[in-house]
Amino acid sequence: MYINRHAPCGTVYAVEGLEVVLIGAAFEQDVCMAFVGDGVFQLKQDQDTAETGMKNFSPAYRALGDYEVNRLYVERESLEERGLTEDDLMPLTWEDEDDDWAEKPSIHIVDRAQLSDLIEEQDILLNF
Amino acid sequence: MYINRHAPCGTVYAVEGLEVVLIGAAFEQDVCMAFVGDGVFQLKQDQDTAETGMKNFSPAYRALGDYEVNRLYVERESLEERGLTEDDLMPLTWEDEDDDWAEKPSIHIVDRAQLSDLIEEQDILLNF
Amino acid sequence: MKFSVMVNEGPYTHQASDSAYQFIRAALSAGHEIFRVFFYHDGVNNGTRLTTPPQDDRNIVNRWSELASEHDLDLVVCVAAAQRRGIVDPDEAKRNSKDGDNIAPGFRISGLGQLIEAGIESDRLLVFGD
Amino acid sequence: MKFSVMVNEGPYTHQASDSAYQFIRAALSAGHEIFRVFFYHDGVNNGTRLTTPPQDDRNIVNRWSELASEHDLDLVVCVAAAQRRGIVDPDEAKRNSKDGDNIAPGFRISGLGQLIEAGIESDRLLVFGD
Amino acid sequence: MLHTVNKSPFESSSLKTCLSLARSGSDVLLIEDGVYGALAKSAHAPLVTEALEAVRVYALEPDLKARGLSGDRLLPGIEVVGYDGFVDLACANDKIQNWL
Amino acid sequence: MLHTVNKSPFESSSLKTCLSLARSGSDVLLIEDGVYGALAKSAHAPLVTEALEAVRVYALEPDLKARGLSGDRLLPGIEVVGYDGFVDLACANDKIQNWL
Repeated sequence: MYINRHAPCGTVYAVEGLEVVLIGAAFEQDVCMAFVGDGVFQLKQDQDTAETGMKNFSPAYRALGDYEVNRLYVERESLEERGLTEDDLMPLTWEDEDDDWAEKPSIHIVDRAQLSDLIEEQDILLNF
Repeated sequence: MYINRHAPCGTVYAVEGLEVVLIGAAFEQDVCMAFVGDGVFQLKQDQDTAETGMKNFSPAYRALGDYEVNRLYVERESLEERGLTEDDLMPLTWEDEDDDWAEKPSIHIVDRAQLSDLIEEQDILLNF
Repeated sequence: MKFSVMVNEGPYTHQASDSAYQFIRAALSAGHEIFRVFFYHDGVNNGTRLTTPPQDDRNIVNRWSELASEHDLDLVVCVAAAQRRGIVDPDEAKRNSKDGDNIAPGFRISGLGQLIEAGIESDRLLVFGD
Repeated sequence: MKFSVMVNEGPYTHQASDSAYQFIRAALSAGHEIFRVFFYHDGVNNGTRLTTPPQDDRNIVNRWSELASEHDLDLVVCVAAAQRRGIVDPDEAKRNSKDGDNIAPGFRISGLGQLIEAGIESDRLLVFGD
Repeated sequence: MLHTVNKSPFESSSLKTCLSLARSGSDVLLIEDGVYGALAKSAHAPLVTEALEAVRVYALEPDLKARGLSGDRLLPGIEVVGYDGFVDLACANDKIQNWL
Repeated sequence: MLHTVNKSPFESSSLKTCLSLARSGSDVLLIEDGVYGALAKSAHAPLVTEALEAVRVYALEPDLKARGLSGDRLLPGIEVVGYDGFVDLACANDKIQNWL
């Protein structure tokens, strides 16, 4: 599980973390991601970096589904503390080949207790 | 005025900030320092970095008096929030040549409102 | 108005270098003068010519070099911070017996006195960092 | 026990590199194996031979090189992170048309797959960073 | 006096320290991850709302856009400026404190 | 499970996030600036005291000494370990989460 706790643009941690996730998925590891604290801002819709001169890497999250990274857990308490709701997040989806390629949501809002359980189930944890 | 807000060992900001202060003093600028937030930890007594393998630069604060940097303002609220008192700080002093080289304390504990006034009086502010 | 700018974080790692660049461009557009850009802490890493960022991303180091050449900017890398982090020009390489250097065009290595001077000589000193 | 360690911050700037070094020394002393040390984010800056720290301070880069040679450690610098930050070995220099390299002895540049492999092959993966 | 804050109030104490030390009448400009401090309905909104009675608070538009934050998500009373506005603020104030 | 925290609780939310997500029975090791979280009488002491009912909290001695913090300044119940103890904790726990 990759635990994402950094906001997207101020530092490189989110971008370079995403690069690890995409490479890790190619190793056919069973990969999931958690978004906690300012990490939830990574999934905010409508990011447009043009006027900062920086590269906009937020579209890369849409590629996660194609790499079979389709369990993105977002902590409810972190969203609420920031005044955000699920509607503020990018609508990320994946296609389930076992269900006639039905398009399914990748984002799962979980509360703190559920996230705590999920963390405990993992073999390897990496924090970006 | 140099405003010091970083703890001493975890990052290089405190060390490299002190290097600027010592160089700045050589330019005969009227220099003072403020210690706010985790910056107050920079002045903690008895720092011993031997077992970390890092260099102990805390003795360098004792040299400040020789460079005529003798106004070190420490925010009272920051000390209290951290459970520290003035007795926890290094006893830094300077010798007043206009007063028969009397040894005088360099550290002045000020409250938030006083610090706010001091900041407003400065021409140049640098934050480390 | 005469500005100086201090950059305390390396390229890509932190937005500070981008923010400083955009601020300086805006200040120059408005007709202001940039007395000096001083790179301290990890900011010295803006001055290496050995970076190769992804092709679809901005090239931060080249961008500084080009801005310096267009507007005759003084880009100063702090020598003490540079020594800790491995940024060297030909002089420094010789002095410290290094077999090469990595300084980018338009940057020069000098001491902290250049920062103090910038603070004294400029109307405003802005700091971008972490 | 087989450990791998990830280092995400540059030398001197952050204690992470020191902590990782001390942990690895303690693990080796206790008879454990270090499968790999992977340098990511600003951690790649541990791998430049161009640093010249103050004489009374530790030499972090040399310390890594010496530990690697004593214990046959595999020190891997991530290529993508290294390209953004200007850490290059002779191969990378050639591939990206650079006029020199700066990699320190004992370090090698490779891909993120080496980190994933370290996670799979090791009993424990520890991360030191900011 | 101009204060800049570049860190998220959820992960750093910079904004709180700045607002506790900034005098009445100061300008406070939020840049980089500091713009998250401008969010309405966030846990820090009351702190900033209270500060708005004594200081002017600005947020840098390019940094807001980069993070997907549009003007209607911001606390009322916060002014949005571009880099040109940042330069103007730096000129209009004779002193600058960057809370890093 | 072993959790490490390396940031000051006064400047970062890492310790709070760690303690809110660590399950009962976990080990939490404070290193680097994280050792400031071990201070008695600090504003964060109640948070850590409460956590001590559910998790074991350790602080790295070399990092305490580097910061001038001796054992008598720490919250009762916090165990002080060296790097050898850090290695033992990493062995004794089958999983590690480093809250950076």
